[in-house]
Amino acid sequence: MTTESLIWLLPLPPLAAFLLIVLFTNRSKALSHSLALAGAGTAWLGSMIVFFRAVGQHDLAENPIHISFNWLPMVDEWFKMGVMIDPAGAVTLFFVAWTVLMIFIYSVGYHNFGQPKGDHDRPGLPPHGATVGDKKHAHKVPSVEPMYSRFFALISLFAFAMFLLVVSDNLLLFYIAWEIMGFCSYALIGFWYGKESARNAGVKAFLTTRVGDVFMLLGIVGLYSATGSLNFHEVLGNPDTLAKLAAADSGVLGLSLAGLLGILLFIGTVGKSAQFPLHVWLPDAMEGPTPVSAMIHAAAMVSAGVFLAVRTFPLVSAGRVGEELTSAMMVMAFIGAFTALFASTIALAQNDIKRVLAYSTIAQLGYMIAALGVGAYVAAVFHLVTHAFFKALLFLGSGSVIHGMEHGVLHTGEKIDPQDMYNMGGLKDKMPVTFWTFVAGGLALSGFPLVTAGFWSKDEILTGAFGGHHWWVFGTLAVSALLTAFYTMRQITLTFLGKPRTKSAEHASENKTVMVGPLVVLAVFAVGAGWAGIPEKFPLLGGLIPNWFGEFVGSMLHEEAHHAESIVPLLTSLVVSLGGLYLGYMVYRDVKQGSPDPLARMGFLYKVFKYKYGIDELYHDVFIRPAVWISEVFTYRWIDKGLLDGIIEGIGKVALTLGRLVRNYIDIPLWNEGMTDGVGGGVRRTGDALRPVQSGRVQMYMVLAVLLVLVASVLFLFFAA
Amino acid sequence: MIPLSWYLIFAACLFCIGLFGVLARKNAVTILMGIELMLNAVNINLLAFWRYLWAPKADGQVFVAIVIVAAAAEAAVGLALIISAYRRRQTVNANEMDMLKG
Amino acid sequence: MTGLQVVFLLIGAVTLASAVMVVAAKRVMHAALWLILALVGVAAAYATLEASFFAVMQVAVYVGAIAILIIFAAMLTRRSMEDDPARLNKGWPAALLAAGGLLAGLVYLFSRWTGFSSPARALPEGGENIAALGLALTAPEGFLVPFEVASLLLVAAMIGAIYVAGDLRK
Amino acid sequence: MSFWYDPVAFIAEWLRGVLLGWGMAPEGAAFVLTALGAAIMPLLAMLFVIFLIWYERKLIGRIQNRFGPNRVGPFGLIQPFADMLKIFIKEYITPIGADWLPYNLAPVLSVGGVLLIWAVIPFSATIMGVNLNVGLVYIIAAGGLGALSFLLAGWGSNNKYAMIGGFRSVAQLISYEVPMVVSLLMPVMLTGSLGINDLVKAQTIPFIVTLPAAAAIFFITSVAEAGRAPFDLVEAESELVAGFNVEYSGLKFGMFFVGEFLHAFTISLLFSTLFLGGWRGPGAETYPLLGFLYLVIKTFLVYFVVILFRGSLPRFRIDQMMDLTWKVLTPLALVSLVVTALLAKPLAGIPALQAVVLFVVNAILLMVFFSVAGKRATPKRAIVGKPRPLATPHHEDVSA
Repeated sequence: MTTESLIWLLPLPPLAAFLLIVLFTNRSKALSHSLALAGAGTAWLGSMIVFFRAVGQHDLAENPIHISFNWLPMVDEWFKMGVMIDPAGAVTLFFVAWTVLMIFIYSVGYHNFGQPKGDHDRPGLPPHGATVGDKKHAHKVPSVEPMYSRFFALISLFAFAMFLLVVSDNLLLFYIAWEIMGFCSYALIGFWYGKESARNAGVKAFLTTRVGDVFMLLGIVGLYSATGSLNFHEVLGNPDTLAKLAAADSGVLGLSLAGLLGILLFIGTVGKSAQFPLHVWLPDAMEGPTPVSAMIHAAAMVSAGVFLAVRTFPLVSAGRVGEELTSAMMVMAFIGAFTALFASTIALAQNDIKRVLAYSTIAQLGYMIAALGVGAYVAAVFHLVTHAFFKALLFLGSGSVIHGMEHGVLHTGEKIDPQDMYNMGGLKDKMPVTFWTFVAGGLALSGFPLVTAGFWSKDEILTGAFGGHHWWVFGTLAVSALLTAFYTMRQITLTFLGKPRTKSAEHASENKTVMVGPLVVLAVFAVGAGWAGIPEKFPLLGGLIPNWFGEFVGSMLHEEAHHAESIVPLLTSLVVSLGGLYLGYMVYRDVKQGSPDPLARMGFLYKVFKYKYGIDELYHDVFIRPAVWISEVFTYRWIDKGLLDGIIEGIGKVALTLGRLVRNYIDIPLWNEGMTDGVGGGVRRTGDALRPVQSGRVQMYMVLAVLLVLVASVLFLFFAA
Repeated sequence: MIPLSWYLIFAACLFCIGLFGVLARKNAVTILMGIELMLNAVNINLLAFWRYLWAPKADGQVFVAIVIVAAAAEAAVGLALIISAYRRRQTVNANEMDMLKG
Repeated sequence: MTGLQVVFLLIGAVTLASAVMVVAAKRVMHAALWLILALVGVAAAYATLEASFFAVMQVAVYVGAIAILIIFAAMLTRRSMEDDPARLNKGWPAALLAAGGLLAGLVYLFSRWTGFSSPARALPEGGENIAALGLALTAPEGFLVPFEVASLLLVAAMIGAIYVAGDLRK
Repeated sequence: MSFWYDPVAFIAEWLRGVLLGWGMAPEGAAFVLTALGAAIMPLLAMLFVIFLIWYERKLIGRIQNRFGPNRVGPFGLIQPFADMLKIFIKEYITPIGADWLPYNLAPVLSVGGVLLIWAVIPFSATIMGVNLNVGLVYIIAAGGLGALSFLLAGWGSNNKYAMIGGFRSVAQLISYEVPMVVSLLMPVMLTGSLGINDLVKAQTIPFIVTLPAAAAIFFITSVAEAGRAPFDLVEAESELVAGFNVEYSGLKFGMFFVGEFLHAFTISLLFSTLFLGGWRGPGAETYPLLGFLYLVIKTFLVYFVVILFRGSLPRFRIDQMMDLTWKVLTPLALVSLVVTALLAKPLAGIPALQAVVLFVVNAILLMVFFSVAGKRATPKRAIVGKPRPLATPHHEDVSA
């Protein structure tokens, strides 16, 4: 099969799985997950074939693998739809395929396939556990998810959307996939719709990202009207078009047209990738099942946002001269760097194991955005790939921890939150595989030198920021890297090291192979993926392994990025990562049960972090409360109830009085005896006369229609022409 | 060579005869026959325009093929409806099928 | 007047006459037979357009399938109309007016259009190119999507017809 | 050009010369020649039928262990003429309440629908009616007319048995048309043309070798299309008296009779054209008359098999007939179409390998379908109640 048609087919197996599960197999759990896994596996296989074929092609950046067909006739040409694989798309396809497959496999275990049905489980709520054994030796075990098939259907649709998005060759198809993904995230975050918090989180995610999507649609429309095409390669890969766009003035804030469109599209990224100020939905999205979190935070949704930023980078950087940043890049760099620092500080003070990871995701995405902002394109893509692997690993690892803890909770019957890190501790020996893979992921996240993938990508971002002399970006990112290492170590220490702080933690147990297996695979990538992109100028190691990634993805850029040679960023990343890890370990190594967080001594600042700068409350006060007030008080109580109902009731009262008068003095004596029968009869006669029009006879209607058309065309011909 | 206008007039006559059948016949089966005549008239037009203005490109013929497909689908569903209606109401008189309730 | 023109006039006269008989015939069965003749006449008209594929297809699809279907339906429902001698409904003068008006309008429009004079385009050696038609129907640059949608429509119509006529509720 | 080289072309040239010599315009001469050809072809077909009736009756007689016609003429060869004369002088009866137009149209259509097919069959490299580029579609279209004649006869006779026979026949024809058309797609796919002569020319290896599954499907379905035993449910005497033609008499009945024989012969002709290589054979390209001879021999061989079918197989029940087409033939046709399409394209460069591979795959499919699906197609009927004892003669008390 040719590569082009293979690319076409890539997104289809998950879609087929979705349709088949929804239509046919939703009664059978085993069939459902087999279908979903088969779909993901087929897509994975295809992706690998496409990836390696793409890698084997030398001039991929100039001549991407591309096929398109006529879709919509425009006035004198066609709007074309198609698929395309270029270097950035190829590497994205690679990590998406791997993480998606791993998450699918993991989900089978996470939703307790093969366990008995719960005692009082209902669809829409997480499983509560089932009692097994006879009356004497009854004990509780995890129970299978009641909406098992629904989960696999939705997540297959999600995977379909992600694959479609990666292979799409134009912004419209991209946008369609993007919106399908938005729907899936809504449905999956609110998967346990019996819980009010999950419902609200789903709605919040949907509405918040919608804000960004509206601006993105504006950007798409603007781009189409400016260039007449939405094809990535034709518009964004064409220096002439870009130069024209960069030279045109948009009339808004002194931005060039390219800059304005870039920023509009970037706002879509802000929504989808949860950048400040639209980041609020992402932490709440932890209400969904953990595989969903992994899907949203690693494989699909947020990566899609960054992928959009990567795709539109030529637009943002159009008109750039030398190291000077364009205004749009300044905006990106600022938002990215700010988000990185901002989210890292919040992550410091969270106790929910998944929530820490959520904020760390926001921070890492900020990293990528900042990297794009300072022009470190390759570094941003590289970090996108490595981050996808280690963050998927961390989420699945945390899910594994929670799953183990739930096992303990069911066993002991304690009423505690299995996600709170302060209820854990000492899980290292109970769950060794989870521990080691989690450590691998955690070290990658904090950028542990040399052996982890996170180090290489992060180091490259710092080098990019430093090399471009963007000191404030560099500084902010360095501080946030320090904080990252710190809270990562805090998490590892609180969760795995030390002594168990609750009984449940003592009875936690390691999960089945189907859950830990994907962890191991992802851990391999979390460590090894970095070696594909070691810069040539790195001391000692540089040049040992060729910088394959830099060459492959770097070929997308028209001018060569030049590295400033300096040891400073390397030293910085070494210091912040090791220092953060060390500090984290020292501060948290012996936290006792019930003791407050050691950071609480920071007082007000800790509270600010803990309550996330009050952004949620701010939004609640600024947006939601006024909206609720307008609808409930202003519209409903004042306008509807007060004004309109008042008028209507007033009219009613007047009418009642009038009517009584009329009835008593005019109606009864005059009309009732004299005219009623006449009027009634008249109405009846009129009705009789009009009734044939509504005969129900189709042919008469058609005769009338044809005659009317004739009359209309005669009028048109003789009077209009 | 036959002038293009002959085909168009021919098709227009056929269309109007079919239209009259659709509008005036009582029997639902005959109404369907009228529709077939109208579709055929359309096809004649399409083919004539293809032959005179578009040949040898196949684009015009594609429409004819699709109209034939639509006609087949229409006949199948229409006759199924007629038979179903006949089974319930014992009539195929279009004038008597004027109830919304089945 | 060339021979082909005479042939066309004959075909047209026969076709239109049988079309008139379709709408005028007293018995549905006879109307169906006249319909077949009209359809064959249309096929012959296609043949004069050098569209032999569609001429044959017309016979295969319309005469071989649709007309037989119609005859079947006419047979199955024959009892219904037997005691009602009138074949046209009460509104037939209005229908005649509508159809006649449409024809008059069309003829009037034709009389103002001058695009008739364009001569027929040249066909390649050996008549129409069926391979080109096939490619146009199945190539992604051509009409693949409408073609697939049409086939989907056929399947849906088939299933729908079975469901509607099959009385599955029993 | 000598007469023996290509007699048809020779005579045509000679006639054209004569006509032009009379001062006729070239187009007029061509028209007269075409009309002449169109008149001769049906005559030829009818003559064949007269011989066929004798051939078939002889063979059936042999199968049933008797002689068959042997009184009139040598070996009974004149017997069909005697029958013909008898049927000519019989009375035409039109039943009361019969619908005149369909009643009289039906027999004509039953013969005419079959004769139409003859127009596109290449009898040799140069002898053919029309070299239509959509000949195969034309054949299918002409087959559709046959269904019409049965339906009209059933309707027009104003007889409920005739009506049931007509319904049955149309149901059968439409059902069997599906696998037939699909099976014909396979040779078309290998040839790349819908023209019959192209199909013949493409058969360096006859399609029965490369596409045995298609050949088998086509053979079975075309026998069913012709309404021959074992698919002669239309005229199942025991159930329907004689089916759609029960009210016909005289020559009108004779036309149905001729139509059936002609149809059977035509399907043999089609089968040998489409799957046995038609007029192909050694020397057929240079001596077209030889090709005609080959075709006739092949056709008679196939017709022999058709008669063997008729003589040896019992009639299907109607549910078995429907099961056969929808549960066995149609799936087999679709599967083998897909498989052939997938296999033929990559091997198109190597004809020999392609032929071998296609033969093996098709044969396997054929066997699998007939052994597995064929056994399961018709559900076993539950036995309701005990079987009644057979009527045995009781000799003892006849008087009581």
